Amino acid sequence: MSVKEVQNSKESQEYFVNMGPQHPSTHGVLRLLLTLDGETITNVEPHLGYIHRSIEKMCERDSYQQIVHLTDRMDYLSCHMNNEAVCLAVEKGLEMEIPERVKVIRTIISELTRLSSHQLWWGVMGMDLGAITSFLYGFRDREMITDIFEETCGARLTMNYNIPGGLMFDIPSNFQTKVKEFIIHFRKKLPEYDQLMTNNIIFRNRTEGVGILTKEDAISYGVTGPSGRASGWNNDIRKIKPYSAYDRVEFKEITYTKGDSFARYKVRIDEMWESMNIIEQLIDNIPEGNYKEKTRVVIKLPKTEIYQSVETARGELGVYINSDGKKSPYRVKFRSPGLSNLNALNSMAKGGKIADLVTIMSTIDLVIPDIDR
Amino acid sequence: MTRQELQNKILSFPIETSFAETEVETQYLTTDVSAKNTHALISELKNNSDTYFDYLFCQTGIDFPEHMEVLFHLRSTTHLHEIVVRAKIDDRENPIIDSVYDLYKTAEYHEREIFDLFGVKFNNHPDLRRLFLDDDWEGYPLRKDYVDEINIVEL
Amino acid sequence: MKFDIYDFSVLTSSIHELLRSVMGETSVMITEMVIVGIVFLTLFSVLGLVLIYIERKVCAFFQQRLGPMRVGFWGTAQTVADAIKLLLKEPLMTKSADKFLFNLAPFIIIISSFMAIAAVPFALGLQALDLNIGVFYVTAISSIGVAGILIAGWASNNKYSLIGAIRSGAQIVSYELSVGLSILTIVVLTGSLQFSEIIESQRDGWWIFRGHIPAFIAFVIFLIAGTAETNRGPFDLAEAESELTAGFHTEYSGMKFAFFFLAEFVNMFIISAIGATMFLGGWMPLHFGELTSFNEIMDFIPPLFWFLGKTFFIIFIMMWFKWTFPRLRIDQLLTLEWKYLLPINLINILIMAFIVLMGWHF
Amino acid sequence: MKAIINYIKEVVGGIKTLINGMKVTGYYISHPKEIITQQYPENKDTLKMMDRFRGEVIMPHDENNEHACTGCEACEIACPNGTIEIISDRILNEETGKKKKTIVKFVYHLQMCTMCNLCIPACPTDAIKMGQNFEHAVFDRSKLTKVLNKPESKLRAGVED
Repeated sequence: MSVKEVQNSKESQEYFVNMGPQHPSTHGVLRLLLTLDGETITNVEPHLGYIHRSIEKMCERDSYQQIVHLTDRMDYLSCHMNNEAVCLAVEKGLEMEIPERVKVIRTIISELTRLSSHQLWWGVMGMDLGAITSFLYGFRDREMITDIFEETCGARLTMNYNIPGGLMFDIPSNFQTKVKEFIIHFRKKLPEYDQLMTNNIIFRNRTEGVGILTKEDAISYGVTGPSGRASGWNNDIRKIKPYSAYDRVEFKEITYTKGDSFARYKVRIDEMWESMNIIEQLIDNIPEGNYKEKTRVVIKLPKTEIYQSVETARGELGVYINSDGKKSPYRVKFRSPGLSNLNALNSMAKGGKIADLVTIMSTIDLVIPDIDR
Repeated sequence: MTRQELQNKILSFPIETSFAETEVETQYLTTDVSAKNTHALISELKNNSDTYFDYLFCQTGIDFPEHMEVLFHLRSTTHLHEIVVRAKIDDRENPIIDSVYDLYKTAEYHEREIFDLFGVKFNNHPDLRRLFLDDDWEGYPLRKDYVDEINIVEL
Repeated sequence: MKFDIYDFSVLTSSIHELLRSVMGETSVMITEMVIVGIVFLTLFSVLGLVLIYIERKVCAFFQQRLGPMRVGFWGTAQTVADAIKLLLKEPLMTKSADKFLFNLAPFIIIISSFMAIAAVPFALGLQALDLNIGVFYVTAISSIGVAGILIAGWASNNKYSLIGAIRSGAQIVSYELSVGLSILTIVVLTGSLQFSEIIESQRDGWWIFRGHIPAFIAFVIFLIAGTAETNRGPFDLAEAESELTAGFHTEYSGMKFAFFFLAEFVNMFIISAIGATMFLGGWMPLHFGELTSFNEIMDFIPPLFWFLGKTFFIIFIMMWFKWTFPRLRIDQLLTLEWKYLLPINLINILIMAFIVLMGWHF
Repeated sequence: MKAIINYIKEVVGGIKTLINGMKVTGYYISHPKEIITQQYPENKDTLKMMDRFRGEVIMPHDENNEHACTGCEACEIACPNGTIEIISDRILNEETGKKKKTIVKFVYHLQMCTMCNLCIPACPTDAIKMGQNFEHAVFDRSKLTKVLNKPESKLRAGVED
């Protein structure tokens, strides 16, 4: 029954609980209006807009370099990939040829961002399920990556390291040694994640069979990224339409078929191993060359429509730019992975308990500014 | 299927569509169609076995000076080809188009967002409300003629 | 008895003689009760502060961090500062809360843990209440605490606290069963319910060693059910932060919240004290039958240290549970109790009774 | 009978995974050397930020109080958030006798700056740089509006935009 009917129907036993917008497990300002019947959930209705800054309106008055900076504030955990999406779109519009060095460095840092985002996800998922220690272990490993970012471009999270035509700085001299050090460290620590959480029987009971998402539903709801791949739908943009240096790296696209919370969890854990393989294949042979292509100070795209999608840690981020030749684009639309993943939340959480809703939400890994834009 | 086969396939459909000739080849094959028979074309594209566009990955609203547009970016997860369906809505004051929620469940939030920011009403949409802004917000922010002295900072 | 030198009853009877010489019969009893009350009040607050400090430090070291370091040397004054802060905080109450019940709930919980701590045998002669039905008394008293939680949840008129309270009601009621049954397996061995006699019977070896396998199973079940009884560890569904913000004590602040917080830690101390008394021989030093020289050395350590050492060992294990495992869901919690702990417990008692019958225990 | 066997197998398997998990935390409590906390205010003197760290925008002045900003407003245009505000004036230059646009005040609103580093490459004469200071907490908002060029500072000779 919709919210209105339940409110004025006398005999219904259901009552409403507001989960959010200020709530420990919504990771941001998302308000879920739960219709509860005792502990079981009959309807989940997300209310959005608490952090809506209308980035798309701002893009219509900004220059292209400034749009790249705006995407940092969308999915703040995969900043580099968001910037890369806009830069690739602008470079495609200008038909610019990008030096090989830039492509390889962009792919390495994208994979590092994916690793840091999955580490934070793992820590926060543990905290949501009650194992607070995993939060500290996740952040301890993530600290090494953010130090590398701080060394390369000066900012730890919202990096803005990409500019249309290449990179803002060249990588520092000790970049390769630091990344190798991190990989050696993390190859020892990742099995600890499994030991602490994955094989834990309490964790298994809490996640197996919870929040099933079939493959047809995943495609129809447009649930991309690790959450979609856990339902057996291989939607990895790095494989379908490789960009930057992904075509010269071989890596496995991890898909499971059960589509429950445990499958989504396992996809992300295995993806961390894959990201490390990718970095290891690229870190030793970064080609020489300049780190940015000369572009004009004021970039004017010709009158075209460009759509560029990129595989972020949460799914497919698409950038649609419709430019009419002026300094700033006529219309920019960001296809946010979070919006469609959230759309599928109701069908997964219906019938489960409140504790299941928390498990499902942490396995689809929502980042609210990415949804609200 | 290559673009040319796709184009011929669509022309063979009973629905009246047109293909804009642009000097430089656009990234995806773009079909222009009027608002009335958008739903028919998209359901045909989805159910037809050789095209089988079963994944709507982006639905965008654009506001042009004299007409509105709703773009549907469709991709087939099996044949891995893409297409853009451009639905033109001529009436800018009260734009109405059919919702594709019955074909793609992801359209629910995309359409609510377009309604919220552009004011395009969608028929038989399950629950058409504003997605981000409050329900009593007047005006549609992403329209070009939207004016708001407080929030919009002209650089 | 080598360790008579540490017998506290010498001290208590001398105070008794002193008071008798000064006052009449009834006033002696009253002053003694007041003295015992004051002693337990200070014990409560000191225990609360020490346990909270230990919990924060142990949790920090589990998570590779230092924990409170700034207030006082190595952060020792941190909990004192917290207590003062809670004293100064304004006790809020939601407008539509049920005022009388809202204020009554914390006191019920504190009273129930006060009455339970009275029966705990700290050392030889240092026991406020040595009833001959000691074990039965403690399990009965610890079930009053759940009434306080339910009243708190209902009275604060907040949906989250109501859900939290109902959850913890179901949890404590069902886990009392396993606590009682696992203690019962040891009572089968000792034959008496009186704490001092139970400790006495462990003179030449603790029950966990002499009762070998079934006693160890009972000890593991007691640990699991004990953590569930005090709403801690993987069973802290009542105040599950990630689901119900802070569960039944969401609306409480200031001194009332301090009562809830203190009661949780003292309950943990009581459960581990009972565990130490039943399974690890209370204040009885570690003896191995014939090795008299070894026994003499053990007797030099005063019984109070033996008791505190064992209790804090069990507290450390409970903290280890809390900081490693994720939380159970409410239905898994109940299936764990009714489908796993209870059957194992019943079979365990049967085996123990059979062993005692055949005399196979040491 | 089979049900009892996998009941026991399930219980023993479950306990084994629990103990496996406790081994991880047990390892970390028994190795206090691996504690990674940095006690921030106490380690302030040994703490050194990376040289590319973006703390705030600063304008370096050399020893005789000269800077390199010609007031060309390239950074103001490049900044997405309107953080930089340049107040310049046409002052008579003694040698050439012509009126020349020189900078009076380089107003920098720190509260609006998002440290995106777009202004630094935009400056033709490399007048501004990203500083390493990150302690920006102040009690009064007006302190966040800073003037980067020092009071009597002049443009360094030979710097042409």
